[in-house]
Amino acid sequence: MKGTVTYTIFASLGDVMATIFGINLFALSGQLLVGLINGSFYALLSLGLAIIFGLLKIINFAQGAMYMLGAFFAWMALNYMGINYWWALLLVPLAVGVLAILMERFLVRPIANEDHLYSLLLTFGVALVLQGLFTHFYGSSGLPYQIPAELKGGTKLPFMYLPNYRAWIIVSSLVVCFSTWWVIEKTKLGAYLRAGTENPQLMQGFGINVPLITTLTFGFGVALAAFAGVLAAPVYSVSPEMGSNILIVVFAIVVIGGMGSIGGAILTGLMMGVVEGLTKFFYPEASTTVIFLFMVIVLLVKPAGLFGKEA
Amino acid sequence: MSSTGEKLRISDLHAYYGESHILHGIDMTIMQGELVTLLGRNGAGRSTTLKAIMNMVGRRTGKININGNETIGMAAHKIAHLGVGYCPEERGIFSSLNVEENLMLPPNVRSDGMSVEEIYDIFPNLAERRYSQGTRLSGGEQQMLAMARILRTGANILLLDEITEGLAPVIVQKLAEVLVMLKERGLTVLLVEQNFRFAAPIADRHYVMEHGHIVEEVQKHELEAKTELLNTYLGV
Amino acid sequence: MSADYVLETRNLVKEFKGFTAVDDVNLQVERGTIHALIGPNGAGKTTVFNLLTKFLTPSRGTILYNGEDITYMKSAAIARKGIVRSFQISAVFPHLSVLENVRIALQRKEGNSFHFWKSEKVLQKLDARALELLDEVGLKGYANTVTVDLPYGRKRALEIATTLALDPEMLLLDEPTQGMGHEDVSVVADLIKKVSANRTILMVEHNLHVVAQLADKITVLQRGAILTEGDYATVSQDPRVREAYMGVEADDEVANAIAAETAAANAAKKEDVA
Amino acid sequence: EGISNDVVKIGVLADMGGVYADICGQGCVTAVEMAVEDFGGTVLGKPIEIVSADDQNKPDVGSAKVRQWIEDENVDVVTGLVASSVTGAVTKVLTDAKKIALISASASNAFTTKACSPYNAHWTYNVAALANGTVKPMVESGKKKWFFITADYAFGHALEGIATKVIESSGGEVVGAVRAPLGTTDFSSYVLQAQASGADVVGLANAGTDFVNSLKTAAEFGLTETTDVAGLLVFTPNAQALDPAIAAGMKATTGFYWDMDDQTREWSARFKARHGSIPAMPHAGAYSMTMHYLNAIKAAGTDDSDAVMKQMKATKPDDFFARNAYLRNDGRMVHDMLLVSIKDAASRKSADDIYNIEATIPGDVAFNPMLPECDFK
Amino acid sequence: MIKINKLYLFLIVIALVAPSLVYPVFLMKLLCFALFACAFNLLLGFVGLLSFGHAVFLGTGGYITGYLMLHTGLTPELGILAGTLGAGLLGAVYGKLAVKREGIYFAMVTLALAQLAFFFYLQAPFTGGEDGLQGVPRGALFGLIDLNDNFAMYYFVLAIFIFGFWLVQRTVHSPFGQILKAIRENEPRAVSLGYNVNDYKWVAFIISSALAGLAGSTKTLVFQLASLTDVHWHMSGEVVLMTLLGGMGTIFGPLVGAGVVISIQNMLSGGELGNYIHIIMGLIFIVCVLAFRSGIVGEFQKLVKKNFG
Ligand SMILES: Nc1ncnc2c1ncn2[C@@H]1O[C@H](COP(=O)(O)OP(=O)(O)OP(=O)(O)O)[C@@H](O)[C@H]1O
Ligand SMILES: Nc1ncnc2c1ncn2[C@@H]1O[C@H](COP(=O)(O)OP(=O)(O)OP(=O)(O)O)[C@@H](O)[C@H]1O
Ligand SMILES: CC(C)C[C@H](N)C(=O)O
Ligand SMILES: [Mg+2]
Ligand SMILES: [Mg+2]
Repeated sequence: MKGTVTYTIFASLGDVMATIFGINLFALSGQLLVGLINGSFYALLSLGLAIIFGLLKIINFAQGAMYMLGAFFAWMALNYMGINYWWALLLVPLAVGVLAILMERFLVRPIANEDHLYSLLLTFGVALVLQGLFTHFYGSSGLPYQIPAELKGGTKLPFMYLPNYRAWIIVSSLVVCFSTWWVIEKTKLGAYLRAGTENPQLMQGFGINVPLITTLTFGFGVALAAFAGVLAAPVYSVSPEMGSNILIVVFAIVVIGGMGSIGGAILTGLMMGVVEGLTKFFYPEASTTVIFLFMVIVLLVKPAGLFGKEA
Repeated sequence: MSSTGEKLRISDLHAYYGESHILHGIDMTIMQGELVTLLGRNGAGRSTTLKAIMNMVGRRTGKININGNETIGMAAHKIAHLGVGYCPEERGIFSSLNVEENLMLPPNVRSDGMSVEEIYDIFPNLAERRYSQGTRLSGGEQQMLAMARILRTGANILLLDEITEGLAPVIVQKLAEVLVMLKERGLTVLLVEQNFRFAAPIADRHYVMEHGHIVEEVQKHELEAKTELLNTYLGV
Repeated sequence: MSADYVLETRNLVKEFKGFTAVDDVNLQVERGTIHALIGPNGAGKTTVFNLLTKFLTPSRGTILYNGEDITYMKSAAIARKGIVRSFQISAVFPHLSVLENVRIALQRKEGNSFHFWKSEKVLQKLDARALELLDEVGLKGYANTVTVDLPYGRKRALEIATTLALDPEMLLLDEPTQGMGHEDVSVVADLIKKVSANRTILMVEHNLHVVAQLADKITVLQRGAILTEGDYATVSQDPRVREAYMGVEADDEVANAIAAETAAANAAKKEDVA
Repeated sequence: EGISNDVVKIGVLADMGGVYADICGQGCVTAVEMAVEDFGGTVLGKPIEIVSADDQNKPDVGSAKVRQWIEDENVDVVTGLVASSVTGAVTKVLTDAKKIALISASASNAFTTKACSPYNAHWTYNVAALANGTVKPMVESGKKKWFFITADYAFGHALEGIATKVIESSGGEVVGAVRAPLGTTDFSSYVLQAQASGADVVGLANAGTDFVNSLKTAAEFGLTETTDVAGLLVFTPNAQALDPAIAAGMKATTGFYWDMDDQTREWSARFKARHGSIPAMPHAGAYSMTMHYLNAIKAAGTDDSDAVMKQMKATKPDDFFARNAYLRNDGRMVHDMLLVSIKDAASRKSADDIYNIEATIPGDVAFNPMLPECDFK
Repeated sequence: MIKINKLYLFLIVIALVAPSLVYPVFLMKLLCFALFACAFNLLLGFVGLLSFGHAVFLGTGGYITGYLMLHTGLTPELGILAGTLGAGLLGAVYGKLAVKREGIYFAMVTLALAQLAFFFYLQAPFTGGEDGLQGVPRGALFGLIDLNDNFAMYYFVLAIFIFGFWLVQRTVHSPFGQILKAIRENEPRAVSLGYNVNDYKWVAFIISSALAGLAGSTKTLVFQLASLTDVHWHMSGEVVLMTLLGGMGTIFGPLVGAGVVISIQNMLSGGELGNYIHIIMGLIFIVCVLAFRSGIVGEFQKLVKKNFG
């Protein structure tokens, strides 16, 4: 039996479609891969949120705006300074990270001891301002950004044409996510981060410069979003709205995953991308809502989230 | 800077949590190798005194000289590096780290801290549970871990807040031995204690606090004479 | 006649990933007594407590309450059956008045807690009972104080008053005197004594003075298992207990002090009986 | 009767900061201002005043504003009007109050069909013109099998629906369609579905950023190489935002192109000097219809809505925008539309040089005939 | 006590004469949003729950009322009642889910649930999608009073607002409100006293969502339109802003906040500044959070306390 299926698949490498139970397997694989690409963005964004949440206990509502900023900075770097994509991929997250550091220092820190709902509202305000500013100066139609020449073209897979740039998105974001995970879970610095998350004051007492670590962590978490923004610039149009659209979905993902662990944030992000891809294939009408529905189910059966620690 | 003289000198220390003024001008001096206790009722401000030394309160004024360095304007994270080890009242064990990670967490501030073996020797429970998640330990085990953690860093000025709390009498006795041993090694200890019976035999001196003031200083040899006084302050 | 047990455990076991924290414990708490659980650190006392109050589920064994199997009941259900646990963390409503604190507890039985259309004035009829309870713990004079402003020991007393408002049949106290100064320790100890009338109390306590003064029966746990049981005099003379818990060379002074207190306590008890 | 309240007040309702801001936002205000200035600033000796407001593309915001304009501020006419949803709500309010709506940017053909009113004047273009202009010739040239990627809301549905009718009546067939929510950023799975459908043409029944994003993705996944992709509604700012390599050769229907002749270039240069970018079709339409409205007041000697409307329908608009134009009794302004194709990078002389004009589509071919029930005399 | 009563009397008199001084539709809008903000404040200010998706209840009330008024010819009071109940029902479902999480998670869950509903309303045929439900008739109150008259409509809206406002006050000062207070003060303790805190939060959530629905239903009648704006997350953000700016947990804060925000929007929507609306809203958020956490009413109360208390 097994052999027959394999045979069928190989035999159909031409234009015969491989179908099982009436499902077009090639189309399905295509959608899965596309889902993984989206999942890469979700993973980067929810990882950034998780890192920031870990140390500062705040949800950075401006994370979407920072993602938007990443894309815009890449565009501006190219158009005003002639900085190409590859440099932008390195420099833009740094620049946005620096902005984030200023934001942490002058806006977030003064209210660090207040109810964390305030920082949520504060970052929400920042998001509105940033989005408003870019709409004001650049309009809302979106700006074009070219795919870098090195990554133009694509590879013909048996089931779809995979643009090289999309492959690059998956690879680069997985590398970044995994490295981040490794640093946090497996190194001494990571131990400081994890401990600082729980009791920053005591860590200070042990002689660790927690405010510095906090600031840098905030910067890094935001830089991840900016990195995602630069990655997104060539494939989605660079527009002021791009951040708020994706952020709410990422929030749902965070609720599903549960902020319990760094690895959890990454995995949930990728997983939800795939779930969305599958939905687009089987029942496209629900593709906008499927992640939220998934969240509802998780809330019902595992309120703390898939990777969350019980309260 | 003398290696034998004053290790800690506090003058006119005021501390605040937000609006509330907790310490009202504390003065104290501790010499090297001394073990001094801070006595007082709940809420007298003893823990706050330790926290103020560590710059962990909202705001503080006055002078705090540690090992010859004025620290009132110093960032909190720099203080430990002057050789100070702080064991907080609420233990502060990290749940995202296991026992051994917790133990290894604080950076060494000096080179001659206790070795891990030595520590496991004193607290066998910890050795047994070394790969357990930090906060899965029992209350008393967490207390041991909190204490062990700073012994490892080589700090030579120890600020210890209620370290016998929740410990079985056997362990309390062991701790007393450890403190005496540390003292003999030349470490300086400022101990906040409720358990007067624990503190009395090992301390060189006692400060008594009330409402954020130091109201009495009692030398070891005066204990007997001042028992009455202590009783009225502490309700022993 | 066999003794009247409020609470019993049979072969209670709790394992954490291959580590046995509670090992085959058969505990019997007699009605109307103060029963203390002591033992070295990590012996499993808190775990037993958590099993009894359903914060943890047993790996094996049964828990009986008034003969009824409550092993798998939820914690809220147990509270309604009359087993109430007090916490170490300051368990008060800080910005409500002392009176309101107690009233919140009394309100539950009123059945009007979901009545959002009524005026809160309907709650005034609970004031009398609340004041009574406050009086019992010596807080009557503080009824209108905002709770944050109470001294530590008084908060503790308030917490107990609130707990009593639930009219529990059985109280579980985990280290009730932890972190208290001597003065407060004796206040709280007296209070426990006082409220133990018509109730059963099970407590974990490291303060041997308190244990000696209060406990009718003591169970000593070690490495998850029961080492020995009995009244203070018996237990404290047991060499195994002295080695594992109290320390071999228990300071004579302390020992004497304890002995004296025990004697006094026993004397007092006898007077009560007479 | 003269001028009510001794002033002609024109309200410009547009999207000042949203997704259509570049299409008809501040630019529409500028265009109306230019019309008033060119007209001389007064009519029948009374001043002409302009008020403007942001509808944020929200029907409730727009209709509340217009209600207030009429009830509280004596506004005589409302122009601009972008998102069809807003326009629908606003025209209801205006009709109730017997005030004229001059619609420049909305796409829906409802305002002259099922929601027609004697007080509506719909200028620049509509979905029917788009379908007739772009889709019909393609089907007739042999591209029979169509697949749609449609913006999942009223506008997209309308566009897809009317295009489908055109396709079927021209002998083509629609082999499938996906509905992508407004503001979708990732079109890749829709593009994959389009690819799998085996269609000759993939029609993009969307607009603005949706159009740009879907086309980019189509190019990225190689769809543009194997299949024709047709943008059904392309505004110049969107065309400018696209990489010429992707967009080159694509055909589109438009009501106006700045570089058509000297007349359009003259006006467009003035507009660009004030606004900073070349005019998109709604800008030109806004100018044209304001001008026509003011001329009608002058001719009628009053700003009474019924009289002015009658006058507007009686005289043919004729300016750089309105060619071979007349305002039909149903309120549809019928004029020549343009079939354009997007230039490749090499043949562009400047950033603004984006279209080749392929053909002129006569108004009566572009717009559907009037419905009898909407024939307001 | 007497002072408070005098204040109320004064406010009511102002409310009664206001429509002859100010454009009544503006006043009605203000009252609708003030009611919405009061409903929201019940959750945020008195239970400590930040719902970031409250617009969904405003919109749901509006859609239900709009649909019924358009298609069944119900009288306005019944239409509003239906909208209110519908929103309360949705609140019951969403609340049940949301109270499973706390703090920031609660905010995210409510936001996500609201987004779910948003997409549903966007696609569902009966809402008219982007167009919304247009031309909703105001009808005649009890079949008697024609509400097409702005003045009649105004007094009807005022009555609804006063009822809603009263209900919020009553809830806060009820036996139920006592428990809410206790939960906000020390949730674990409330649990240990045997209160099933999630049920209490849930009931509060339902009351709040039903009142938000009432506001939405009323608003739909006033503007004769129900649209996606009212279910969009921007609207949820706006009500947070109103409450924060006015003073959360205060009685009059939501009213003042709604007044200020609506007025600012009104001012901006006219001129050049329309562009800046999000920037300005964002800045107000930032300033409020950094320097002004008690809001206008809260700061005012502090001032009074300092100088006269
Ligand atoms: N974080 C804080 N914020 C505000 N007030 C505080 C804080 N921590 C302590 N206090 C107050 O400061 C005073 C002194 O507290 P401190 O903890 O120093 O007392 P203590 O002598 O150590 O007593 P305890 O036996 O309770 O530990 C008390 O009145 C306490 O309520
Ligand atoms: N959740 C858990 N997972 C793993 N081990 C646990 C867990 N909880 C407790 N333990 C272990 O079980 C043992 C018993 O713990 P328990 O807290 O019951 O002790 P205890 O008698 O209350 O001690 P103490 O007097 O120090 O409070 C300890 O060794 C502890 O490390
Ligand atoms: C401006 C355009 C893109 C048309 C708009 N979407 C409408 O609904 O009519
Ligand atoms: Mg203390
Ligand atoms: Mg314990």
